[in-house]
Amino acid sequence: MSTDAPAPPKKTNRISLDVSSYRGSKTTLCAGCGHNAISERIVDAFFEMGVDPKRVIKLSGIGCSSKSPAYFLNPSHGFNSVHGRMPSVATGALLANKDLMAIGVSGDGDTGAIGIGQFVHSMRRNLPLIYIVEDNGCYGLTKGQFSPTADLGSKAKNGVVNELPAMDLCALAIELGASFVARSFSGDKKQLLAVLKTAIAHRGTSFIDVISPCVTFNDHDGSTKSYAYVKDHDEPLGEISFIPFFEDISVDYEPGSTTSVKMHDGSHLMLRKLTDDHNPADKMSALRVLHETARRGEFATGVLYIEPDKEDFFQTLNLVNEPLSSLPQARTRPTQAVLDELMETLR
Amino acid sequence: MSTDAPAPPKKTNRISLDVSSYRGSKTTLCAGCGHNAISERIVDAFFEMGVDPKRVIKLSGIGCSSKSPAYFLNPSHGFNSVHGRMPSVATGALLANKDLMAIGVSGDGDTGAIGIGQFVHSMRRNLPLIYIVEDNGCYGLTKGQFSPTADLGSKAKNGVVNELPAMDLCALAIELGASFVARSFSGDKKQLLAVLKTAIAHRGTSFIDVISPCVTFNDHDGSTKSYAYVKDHDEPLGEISFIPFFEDISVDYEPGSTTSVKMHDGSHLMLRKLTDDHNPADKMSALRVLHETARRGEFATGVLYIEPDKEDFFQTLNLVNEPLSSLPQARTRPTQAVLDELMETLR
Amino acid sequence: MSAPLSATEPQLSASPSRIVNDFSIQVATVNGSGSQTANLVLLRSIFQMGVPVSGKNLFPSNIAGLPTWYTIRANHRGYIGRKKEIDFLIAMNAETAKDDVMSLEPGRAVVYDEPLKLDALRTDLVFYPVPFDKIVAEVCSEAKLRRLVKNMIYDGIVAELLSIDLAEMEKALSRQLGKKPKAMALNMAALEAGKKYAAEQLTKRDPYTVAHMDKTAGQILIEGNAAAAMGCLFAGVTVVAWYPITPSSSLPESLIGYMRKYRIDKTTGQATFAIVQAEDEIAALGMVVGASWSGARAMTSTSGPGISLMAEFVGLAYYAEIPAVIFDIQRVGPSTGLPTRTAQGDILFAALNSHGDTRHVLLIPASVEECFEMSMDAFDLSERLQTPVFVLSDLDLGMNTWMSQTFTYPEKPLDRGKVLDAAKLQEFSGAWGRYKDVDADGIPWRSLPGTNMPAFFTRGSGHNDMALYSERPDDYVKNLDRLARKFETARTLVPKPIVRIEPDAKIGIIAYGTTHWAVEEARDQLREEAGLVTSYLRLRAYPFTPVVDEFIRQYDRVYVVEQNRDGQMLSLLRMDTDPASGVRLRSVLHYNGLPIDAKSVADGILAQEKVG
Amino acid sequence: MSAPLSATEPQLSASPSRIVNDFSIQVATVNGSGSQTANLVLLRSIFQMGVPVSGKNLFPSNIAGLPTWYTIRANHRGYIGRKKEIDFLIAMNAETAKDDVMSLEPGRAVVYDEPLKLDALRTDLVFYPVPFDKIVAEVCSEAKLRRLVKNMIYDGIVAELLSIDLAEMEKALSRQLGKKPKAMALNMAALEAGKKYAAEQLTKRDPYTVAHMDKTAGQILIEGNAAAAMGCLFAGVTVVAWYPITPSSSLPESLIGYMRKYRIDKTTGQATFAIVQAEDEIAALGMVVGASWSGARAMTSTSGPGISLMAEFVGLAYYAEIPAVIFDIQRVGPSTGLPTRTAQGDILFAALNSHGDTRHVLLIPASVEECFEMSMDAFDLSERLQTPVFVLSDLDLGMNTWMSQTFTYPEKPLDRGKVLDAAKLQEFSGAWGRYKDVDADGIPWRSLPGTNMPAFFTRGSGHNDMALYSERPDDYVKNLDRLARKFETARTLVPKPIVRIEPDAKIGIIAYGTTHWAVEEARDQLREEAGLVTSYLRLRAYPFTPVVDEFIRQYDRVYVVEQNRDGQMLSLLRMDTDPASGVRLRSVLHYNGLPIDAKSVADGILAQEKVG
Ligand SMILES: Cc1ncc(C[n+]2csc(CCOP(=O)(O)OP(=O)(O)O)c2C)c(N)n1
Ligand SMILES: Cc1ncc(C[n+]2csc(CCOP(=O)(O)OP(=O)(O)O)c2C)c(N)n1
Ligand code: SF4
Ligand code: SF4
Ligand SMILES: [Mg+2]
Ligand SMILES: [Mg+2]
Repeated sequence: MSTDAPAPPKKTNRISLDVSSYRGSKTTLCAGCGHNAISERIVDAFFEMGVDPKRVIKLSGIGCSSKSPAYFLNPSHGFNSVHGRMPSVATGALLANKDLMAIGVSGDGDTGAIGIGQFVHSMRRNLPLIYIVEDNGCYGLTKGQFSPTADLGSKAKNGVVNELPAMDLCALAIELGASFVARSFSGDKKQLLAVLKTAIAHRGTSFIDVISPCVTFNDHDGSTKSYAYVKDHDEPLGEISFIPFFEDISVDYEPGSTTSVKMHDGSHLMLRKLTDDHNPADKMSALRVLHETARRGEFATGVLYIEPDKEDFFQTLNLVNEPLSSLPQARTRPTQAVLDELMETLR
Repeated sequence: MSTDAPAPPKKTNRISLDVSSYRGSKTTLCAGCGHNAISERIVDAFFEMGVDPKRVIKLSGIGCSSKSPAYFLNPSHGFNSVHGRMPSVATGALLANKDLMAIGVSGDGDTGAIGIGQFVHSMRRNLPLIYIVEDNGCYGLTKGQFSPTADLGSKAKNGVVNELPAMDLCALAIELGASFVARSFSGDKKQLLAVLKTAIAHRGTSFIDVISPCVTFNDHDGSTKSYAYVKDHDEPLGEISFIPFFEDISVDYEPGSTTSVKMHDGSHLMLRKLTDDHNPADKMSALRVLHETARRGEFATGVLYIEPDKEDFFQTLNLVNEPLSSLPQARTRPTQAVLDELMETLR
Repeated sequence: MSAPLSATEPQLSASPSRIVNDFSIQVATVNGSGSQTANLVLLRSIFQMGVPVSGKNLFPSNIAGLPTWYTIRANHRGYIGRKKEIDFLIAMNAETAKDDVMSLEPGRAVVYDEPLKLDALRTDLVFYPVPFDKIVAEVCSEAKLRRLVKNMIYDGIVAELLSIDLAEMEKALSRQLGKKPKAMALNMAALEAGKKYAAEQLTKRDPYTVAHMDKTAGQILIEGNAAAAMGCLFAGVTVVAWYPITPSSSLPESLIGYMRKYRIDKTTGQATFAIVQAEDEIAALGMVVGASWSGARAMTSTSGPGISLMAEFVGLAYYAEIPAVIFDIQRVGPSTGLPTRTAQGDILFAALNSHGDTRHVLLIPASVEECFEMSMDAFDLSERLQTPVFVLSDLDLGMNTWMSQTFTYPEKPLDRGKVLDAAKLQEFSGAWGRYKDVDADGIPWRSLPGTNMPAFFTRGSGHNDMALYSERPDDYVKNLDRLARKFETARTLVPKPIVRIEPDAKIGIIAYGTTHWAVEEARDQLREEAGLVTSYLRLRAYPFTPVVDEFIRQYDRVYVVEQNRDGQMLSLLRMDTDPASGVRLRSVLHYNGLPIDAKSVADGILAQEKVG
Repeated sequence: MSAPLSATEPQLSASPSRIVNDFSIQVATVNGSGSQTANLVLLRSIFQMGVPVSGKNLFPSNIAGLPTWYTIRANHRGYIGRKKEIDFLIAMNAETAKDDVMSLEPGRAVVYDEPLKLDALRTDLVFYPVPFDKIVAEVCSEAKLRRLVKNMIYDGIVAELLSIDLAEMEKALSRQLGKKPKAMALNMAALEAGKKYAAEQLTKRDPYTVAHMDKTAGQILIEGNAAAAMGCLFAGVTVVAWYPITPSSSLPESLIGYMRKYRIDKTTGQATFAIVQAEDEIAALGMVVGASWSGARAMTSTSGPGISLMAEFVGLAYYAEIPAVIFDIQRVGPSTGLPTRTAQGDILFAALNSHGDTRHVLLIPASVEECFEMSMDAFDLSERLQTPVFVLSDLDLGMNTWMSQTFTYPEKPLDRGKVLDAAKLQEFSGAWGRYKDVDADGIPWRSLPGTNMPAFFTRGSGHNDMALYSERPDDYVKNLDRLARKFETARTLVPKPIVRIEPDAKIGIIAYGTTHWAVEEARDQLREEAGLVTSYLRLRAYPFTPVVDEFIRQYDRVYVVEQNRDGQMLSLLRMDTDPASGVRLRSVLHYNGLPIDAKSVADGILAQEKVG
């Protein structure tokens, strides 16, 4: 897997903020927790993309992972909601104000167990939401029970073996119609950063399953979500590079081995394939890769599926351009004449 | 699609009951509702398989479909539970008494909307449950709103067009690990009967999505779940014949075109393929067929996936042979010595 | 609001042989048979003649083929609650005809389908046999339409027997069928055929008739759910998330209709609202909470089962102080109970909803007019108080057709509550804190995302008044005490009870919601038939206002009348009003799933008054 | 059960310069630092010396690195409730050290990590600086083990300063580490090093010491959740479905341990139980309902948020009359509130859980012994009454370590309730009906699937007493009235309150659950310090039994002491007991998330007694 560090960020970004405007409060997660690394990448991605933090909302359910929105983007409004229900809260928040950019952080328990229903239905709506699952195969905050993404046969710290098949959230997301689906690893800085930037550039729902080892309860031998195991079994689908719309560098590449995806905002996603048989524009090919790597006990990471121009839920609902939250009474309360008309029909 | 009627049932079956022991109360569903046809096939299947109705439990959530357990197998205990929660109730009932045979009836709203979470997790456990979704693409009992299985672009009676992609419950069931997955049509007596018999013979979870038109709210032009539309777009994967273990007829067949699947109880499922590219033992091939037919706006019906010998949840839990519900106090309340031993460790 | 007690025209109902404008008609049929049009035409035509009416549909929990009873009450005094006795039965359903007939009081009238031979059942009733199939065959050639048209025939029969103007029926019919000339013609023919048959073949032998009055001038007929939807429209709702459930569905579905018509931007054709059919009630309330949190006026509508599922989010919204308008169109419990039967059974569960210490604001409309008004109040209160507000309607109010004066356009502007803006931020001069009680009313100032105001992190109760994470005991207590203070503020803002003090009253009555109509009528019965004068307080909201205590203190015995088994409002009163008055409170309960009627109230009170 | 009031050894605490066996030790550290072993060793060693103790862990809602306080109370009179003041502080956490020290009363003692220089903070305390890193470096070569071993050093220090036998510590330690000789040796070395350092470098200047007593002979130390799990084990539970949540998880997790050990069939190695970690609480209760319906003894365990999610199924089980044992280990609300803080805040929500008319049986254990016994009662009552039964424990009882006499083996056999078998069916001679009240106690006879008994169809309330579908008003009323009757039967079966009448008492106190311990102690304080004698009734269940009414009637003022903001039990008492006594009831409330202490109770009562 790729381990080279991301390019050192410039002092200030295109909206002349420095990185400190993207940081959060001090983490209360365990030292070494994968979730902390993900928070750092989120800070980098939003900083480097020059997103105005005041436009961003951070949402989560409950869990160690769900605590992490407090550890990035302090200038943004945050909402630590209830267990497994981040998607509905994010949906409502976005419907109220379509100008917002939403990042939702969940866990494999928060999403795979109690929250699987809201996950399923949020994938169908294609609302502009960056949906991140910090996936450690266990319930960290409640002290390490198996979650639905724990692999069959994976061992818990107390030696108990998981007896149920793992659920592959990426495969489900693809099956359910998510328009951008990726898997990454908290330890792969470069890949994760590129994936996050792509999600920021994407219009519609981005689902990102980030394998994020729990050093306290699931980092031992016999666990298939330990740092060691994941490092050994990470199968990157290819080299990812992301060129934001505001950096119009014309990169030349050999068409054969590299695919260039034009994002809705004009950014470009460059995918240099390592495996030929995967086409990120084709659901079936993405599913095949997932099934085959899973059979081999490997994690296929990178961009699994992307459909940059799919209609988003705002278009589906044909909303006015202004945020609904800011519409004046004149536009939301009909006139006396309307009431009279209605009364007439009932006389 | 195949329309020849099923073989006329004998007067009494192998446990010398006649068909009346398998009937239910008079239906209160609309005349012509697909659900009624499914109830009739359930009666036939249990009668012809000679299942003791006293061993059967019937469970459901809420909906027109969920009412139907009252319309078959009167001698069996029934449970009309709460909306979307049939799977958990069935799971508990089976854990309490592994000798029971459970048939759960749900609807596309009951399972696809509020109940999708319990559906997902029940598919993972492979408990011996026959899980039937009577799929009409709408909420019948609440007067016809779109359900999550309504196709994109399908028209409601009032002209409103469905704007969300349909969820394919069969594809999800396969993805999640169900060991027997089939789709059928309430109008295809022969196929549905064979599928139901296979489910009765199968050990583990059988998921059956039966397209079952709602004549009152979803049987008009523009609906993709109307009788007319489904008849035109039904794509049977092959001729299905089922030979129960107690009828040891040795059928000869050309190996090429027909696959024979030996069920766990010794019955045989014969699949004469119409399409070569589908292998019911291979998840990916089943998913491919579903995706391709869906793209063509067709319904692939028949046996999609089957894994006859997968370990069931009772084995996973290593339960005693007797039903837990019937264990005497002597086997469930430890002795005084055990309490003393425990107290000793706490002194 | 209250039934007009004056101007009862004695001369009208004077002669025993003639009972004018004071009776109930029941159409016994099966659902899915298309009788709804005929029933509404009947209801409307009487209404158009100036006679106060109400229409109640008693339907089964299925879609077609099961017994259904539609009851129309005409009453010159304006009583629009349910009347227990049926005076005029139209027996179209073979399955229930016998029971329907046997349950009538002597002297009542029965129109029935001839082949049913109901006249053999009793000798003390007036029977009108009608060969419906024969008549319908004559007017309707298309066999498959006959089942529907048949219904218009009984309207014609009734028009003749009760002397209802055919012109009014025609007018009412055209409202239903609008511009469908063919259907109009067919139905009119059926009406006339029915009237003709009655005129020629039946001799009037029952006392009931309709006569013109002036009691409905300028009034409207509407269902509570439609009225509530209108209220939401004029409340400027912007985000609606719902999940279908009887008897709530018709509220969001009416709202969808209104919004599509009146809330589409003329110039762009775009929507100034988002309505989402969620995957379940948990998601529906989650969306509402998220939407309110980022500044929308958001609502959901459901019934009991949904309220149960929403409990966790309700608690979060209470503690995190997020507005949410929740309509609960009550039905009897539990989930697989009787979804088509009415009740006032969610009072305690809604008031105390969710785990931990919680108290919620309840608004309880009694009329369609209040459905309209309280919908607007609900949004204003919810945003002002930054807390969930429940509107507790019920199946009887929500799904049945009620007479009402026309609704008045709201003159007070929307109250969006304490939302931080640049000016307000100035005032705080840098010291703004999300949960600071700067106005001593327990209500803090909130900032909205995307408005360039200072951000904060929303959590349940684990925060200090700067919204920073805190597990400190003192922060927690401070938080809870402020929430309690905020509830006291709510007490001063919710709709006040309506009180009718009778100087010479010996007892008091407390009721709420649809129970009001039965109580109004029962009070007249008690006064006129038992000489028992009563004072009356109608609760319209929780928390209770001080006048409730004052009212209770005035009477030794105060009867709390409600439609549930456990005396839920009485319990809430015992919990929250002066304990010294606890002994004065007594229950009159009605909980069989049917709307409560005046007689049950009067009898319930008299029974207890006898024993003293 | 109650603290021994007799035999207080005055001579022990006589001399002011010496305070023996009556003080609290607090270890301030961070979670994840492995101090738990050291704290338990300290607790146990005092316990083994015959001195009554209790240990309470105040921990944050995260996994590692945040402030945690472990408090051990030693009290010769047997008070094991929380003591407000800390007498002996072990300050290991730099982050909180200052606050911890500043909050002490004068004259108290502080052991601290030398570099923190806490002695500079105050002059009115006894300070014991200890160079932990230096000492640990000497005994422990492996750097990465030092963080853990450090904790044993303070045990050694304390052993010396409070004269706790090192032998007892060794014994306690070996219980923890069992047969890990290497770890034993290392930790013993640390203990001794600590003791040695204290002996040589510190001079005892505080009054606190431990002296041998005989108050703990034959007693045990256990957490409430473990005790409840044992109760379930001996109740013969067969199906368990749960979803992890603090503070409940340790109940099912202890149960898994016990079941794996004692409920595996010796011969076959197969399990006589099924334990499923469900996908959420809705599914967990759904599985329990399904399992109970087909004859298993089934249970789930959760906390407030789970109770909110379970509400719909709870209502179904109430109406469909299906047993279900639900443990609610209460924490403060709401879901993103403080999951690691204790409360008695789910009383009303549990008692009235779900929409529609519902009333539920609550069992409320106050001690680990009652956790054990009431777990068994819960299954018997739930199966006998065919209804859900809540066991309302709390975080303080469930997760903290309590002293108790050993549990007694249940002599009465399991009560599986009214389950139809061939013999009983005979008695019915063909006339069995699922919901017939043949015994006039409101409890019908049920048949189980797979037992060859007659089948029936289970629904909510839409059925007659033959379990056939019915929407008839009379069937519905019959059903609801029987359920109410059944609740009256429950009243006669639930555990009775424990009443302590003092002849010369002027006031009464009512409490329940863990509040008991503070009340017991507060009653002594009131009598000894304010001359105020009190009578006391401890509620153990809902519905209330008649003795509650009798008790309240005896006193002008009855203080209901509870750990919530809204006086939830007082509200329930106002609802359900004689309204004439309503005025007598007053609240003493404690709701800061910490376990209630005696002083708060005494002060709360005295404050109100002053104003009279
Ligand atoms: C309704 C409800 N049930 C249970 C819990 C307890 N709980 C808190 S976090 C959590 C699981 C967290 O696991 P995951 O989402 O994987 O997050 P992680 O801690 O592993 O990052 C659970 C069960 C809760 N807070 N609310
Ligand atoms: C918690 C809850 N929410 C909503 C309802 C109302 N409801 C009853 S059936 C139903 C949908 C039924 O649709 P489906 O499962 O497809 O069954 P169908 O009637 O189409 O056969 C709904 C929403 C309910 N009973 N309970
Ligand atoms: S417990 Fe695991 S998931 Fe939670 S913070 Fe620690 S390492 Fe991370
Ligand atoms: S409404 Fe539709 S689904 Fe329901 S019974 Fe009628 S036809 Fe069947
Ligand atoms: Mg996790
Ligand atoms: Mg359906």
